[in-house]
Amino acid sequence: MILKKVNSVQDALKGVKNDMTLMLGGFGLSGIPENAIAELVSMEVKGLTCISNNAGVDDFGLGLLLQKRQIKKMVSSYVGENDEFERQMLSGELDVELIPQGTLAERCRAAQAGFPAIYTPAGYGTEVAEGKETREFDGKMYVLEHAFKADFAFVKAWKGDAAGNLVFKGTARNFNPCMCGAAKITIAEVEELVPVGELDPNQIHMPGIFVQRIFEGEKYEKRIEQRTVRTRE
Amino acid sequence: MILKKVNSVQDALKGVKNDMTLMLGGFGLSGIPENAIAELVSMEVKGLTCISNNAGVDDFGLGLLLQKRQIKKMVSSYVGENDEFERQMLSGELDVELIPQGTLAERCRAAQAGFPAIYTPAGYGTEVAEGKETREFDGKMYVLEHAFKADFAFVKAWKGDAAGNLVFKGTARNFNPCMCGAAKITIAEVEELVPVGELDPNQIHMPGIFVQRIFEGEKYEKRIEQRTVRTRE
Amino acid sequence: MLDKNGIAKRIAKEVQDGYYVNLGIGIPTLVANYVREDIEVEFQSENGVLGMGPFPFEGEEDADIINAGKQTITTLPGASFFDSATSFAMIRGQHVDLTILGAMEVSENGDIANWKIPGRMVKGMGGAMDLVASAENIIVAMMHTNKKGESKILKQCSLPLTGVGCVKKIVTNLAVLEVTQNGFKLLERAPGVSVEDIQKATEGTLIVEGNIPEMAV
Amino acid sequence: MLDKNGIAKRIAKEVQDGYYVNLGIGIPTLVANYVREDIEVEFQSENGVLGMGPFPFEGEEDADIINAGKQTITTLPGASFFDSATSFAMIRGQHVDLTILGAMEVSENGDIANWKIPGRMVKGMGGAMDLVASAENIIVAMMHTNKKGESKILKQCSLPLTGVGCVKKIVTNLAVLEVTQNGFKLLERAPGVSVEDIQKATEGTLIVEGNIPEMAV
Repeated sequence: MILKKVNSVQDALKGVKNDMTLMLGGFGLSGIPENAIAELVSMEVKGLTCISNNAGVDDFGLGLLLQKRQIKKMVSSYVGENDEFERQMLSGELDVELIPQGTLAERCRAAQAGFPAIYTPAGYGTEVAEGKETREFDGKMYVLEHAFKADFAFVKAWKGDAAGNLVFKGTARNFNPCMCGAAKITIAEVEELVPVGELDPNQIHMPGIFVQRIFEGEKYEKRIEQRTVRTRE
Repeated sequence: MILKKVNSVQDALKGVKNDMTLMLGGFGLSGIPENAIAELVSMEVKGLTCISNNAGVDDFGLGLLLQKRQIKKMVSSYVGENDEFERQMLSGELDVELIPQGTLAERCRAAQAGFPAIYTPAGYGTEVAEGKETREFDGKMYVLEHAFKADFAFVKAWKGDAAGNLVFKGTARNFNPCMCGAAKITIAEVEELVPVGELDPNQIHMPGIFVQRIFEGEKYEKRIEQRTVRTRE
Repeated sequence: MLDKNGIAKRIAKEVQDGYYVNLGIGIPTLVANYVREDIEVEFQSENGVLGMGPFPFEGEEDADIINAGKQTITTLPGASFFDSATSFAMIRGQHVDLTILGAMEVSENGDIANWKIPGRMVKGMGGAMDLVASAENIIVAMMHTNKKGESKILKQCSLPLTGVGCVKKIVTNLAVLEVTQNGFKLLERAPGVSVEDIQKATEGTLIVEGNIPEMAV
Repeated sequence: MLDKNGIAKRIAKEVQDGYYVNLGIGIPTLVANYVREDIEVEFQSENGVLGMGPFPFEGEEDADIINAGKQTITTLPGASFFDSATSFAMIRGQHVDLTILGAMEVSENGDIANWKIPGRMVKGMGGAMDLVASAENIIVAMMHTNKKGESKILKQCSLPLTGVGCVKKIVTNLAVLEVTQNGFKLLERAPGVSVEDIQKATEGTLIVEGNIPEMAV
C-alpha cells in the first residue's frame, strides 16, 4: 500500500509558494480545510489565486487570508458573507472571478478526470459567458468551460487512512471530493486518521489515488454560520 | 418521501416496447440486472438497442436476449465472451458499435448530469473517431462524444430502499451508478430492499432522485465467469 | 396584498405530489412550511443534500449538516448526502422538478437578474445560474416593486442577467403572473389588490384577459 | 528466450515504489507476481477496484469482487471500490502511473493495435483505448512474432489501431525495446538471444547502439 501520511500540517504544506493557484474545499464554513488555511496564514505566502466556492467570513476560513492580503484573486460562486472581501473587491485590490456553482464543481471534476473542457448551459446569455465559446446541441445553448489548472488542492474529510482514502460527513462533503486529484498535489486533512483497513472499501468516498498527502488536523472549530433551530413544543 | 417501490418485475418493466434503447449495468456477469433481463425475455420485446459494457455469455446475461434475436444493436466496449454474439455480428444479423470503456461510462454520466457531449482523448486516431469531431486542447487531441439517449436504464444494486436510494457491493458497482438517471426511466433491482431510514444517508451510492422504480429481485444467480483461486499452503 | 409568508403559501400550491424541489434563499425557503401534508415532496439543497427536514431542535445543530443558505438543518428518513458535482448533476440533468428562487428583476421574455448590482452589490450567483439554465419549471418569488416603489416586472432587465428566457411563473405580493410570448399574463390578484394596482406596479406588458380571480391562499 | 512468465518478470523491474499500476489481461496480469516485495505498489482494475490482492482461497470466491479479466480476486487493506466513471477518471486524469498491456502489433512511432482483426476477431477494445490515450507511461508485453513467425514489431501497424504514438517501451520474449523518434532502440537482449536474432524478428527499424546487454531476469 502506498503511504500518504505526513506528520504535521507543516510537512503537508511543503512546496506551497507565492503566486500559486490553490483549490480549497468547503461550502460556507462547512468542510473547509481549517488547519491548512491556518498554516497558509503562518507561512505568509502571498499572491495566491484561490479557487473556492466561498471566501469565508471576516474572521474565519479564507477571510483570514484576505485580512492579511495574501490572496490576489478569488474564483468563487458566492461571496456574500464577507465584508472585507467586498471592500477589497469593490476597491479593486482583489481580482474576483464569479462563476456558477455547478460550473465550479465540474471544472474541478474535469481536471480530476482528465477532461480538457465541458459544455454547460449555466451562464449562457449572461456576462459569465462573455468572450467564451458557445454552442448549440439539440436546440439548447451551452458554454464551453475549461478544466481548472491548480498547483495544490486542500480538502477536508471526516475520516481518512494512511493510504489516502477519504470519507466525508453530511454536507461537509460538498466540493471536497471534486477537488481531490484536480491539482498537481492534493493535500487532505481529516478529523480522524484511522488504521488502514478500518474503512470499508465499499464505503470510501474518494480512493487514495487522488490524494498525495494526508494528515490529522490538530483541532477543528467547525463554526456554524447560521444557527437556525426550532424549539421543542 | 417519494416512493419508487413497485411490487414485481412485471410492474417495473411496464412501458418497455419494441425498438427501444436500453441501458443495462454490469461488467461481465457481475452486477447485471438479472431479473429485468429475464423479464425482457418473457416479454419478447424485439428490435432493442442495448447499451451495456458487455454482451453476457451464451446462456446468461444479455446472451439470453441475443439467443432469442431480441437485440438489433449492441453498444459495448468488450464482447469477447459470447460465441452467439460473434456469430450474429460477423454474419451481419446484429449491428454492433464498439466504443472505449471510459467513453461508455462518461456518455452515460453525461446523460445523467445534463451534459450534451464530452471531449475524451480515447480513440483519437483510431477508427472509433472516424467521422467524429476532433479538437486540440493544450497540444493534445480529443474526440467529441455525445451523451447517450435511452428510454430505460436497468441497474442492479446490493441494497436499496423505497425512496430509490442505492448501495452497491464490490466491483458489481461498475456502470450501474453511471446509468442511474441517464435514461428517461431508471429501474433499479436490488438484492435486498431495506426499510426507509436504514441506509446511512452518508453512505448512499446513488440518491433516489435518479431512480424511478425499484424492486427486490426474486433471485440472483450471480454467476462467476472466471473462477480463479489459489490453494492454501 | 401578501406578505412574504403569503407569497410562500401561494407558491406552495404549485408544488405537486412526487416533486423534487430546490428552494432558493429568502422567501423560497419559507415554501417548505406550507406544502400540503397529503403529498410526497423532497427538498434538495445544492450544497449536497436531498430529503431536508425542519431546523434542528436547539442543541442538536450539526456544523456538518447545513443547507445552501448555510442554515443548520435536519434530514428526513430516506435522505442522502452527496458531493457538489452530483448535486448539480441532479439540477443540470433535470432530475429536480421545480426550482423556486428570488429575483431582483424579471423581464417579459423570462429573463431573470438576481446576482449583481454593478458597483454596489456583488454577492455572486451561487447555484442560481445552473438552476435557471437547467430547470424546466421555474417559479420566481419576489416583491412586485423595490423599496423605492419601482417595478421589478420589466420589459427588459437592467441588471446583469442570471439566465435568459427561463422564468415561467412569478408570484409576487400583488399577483400571480405567467410569462408568455406576448408579455406577463395576469393569472390571479392578491387579496384586496385590483387589476389597476397591478397594472401600475408593472412596467412590462401586462396581459389581462377576462375576469381575474383573487387568489385563494 | 523468455516465456510469458519471463516477460512478466522483466517488466516487474519497471514497476517503481509508489506506483499505481493498471495491468491488462494475459501476460500483464502475471506481472503482479514478480514485483519486488520491498516497494509499495497498488494495482488498479478498470472495472472498479484499487488495491487488488491475490486470487481468493478456494471457497472464498465472491461473484461481486472480480478484476477486468472477470477473474475472482481479493483486496488488500486500504483497497477501495468505485464506479466506472471514477475508475476512468483515475486513468484519463493520469493518476495511474503505469499501464502494462498486451498487443497484436506495435509500430515504430508508438502506435498500438490490440482489439480487432477485421472479419475474424472482434472482441472490442474494453478499457485499452482510454488507457493508451491517457497514460504517460505505457509498457507493452508481447511475443516478438506471431504464430506464423511474422514480426509484430512493425514499421506501420496493419490492424485497426488502439492508440497512436503512445507506446514507450516494449518487452518481448526476445528483447526490451524503447520507442524513439528514429525507431525501436534495442535496450536489452533476452538470455541466449543474439542481436541478429532480434534483427531478424523485427520488421520495424531497429536501432542498435554499442554493446547490447543481456537482460538480468
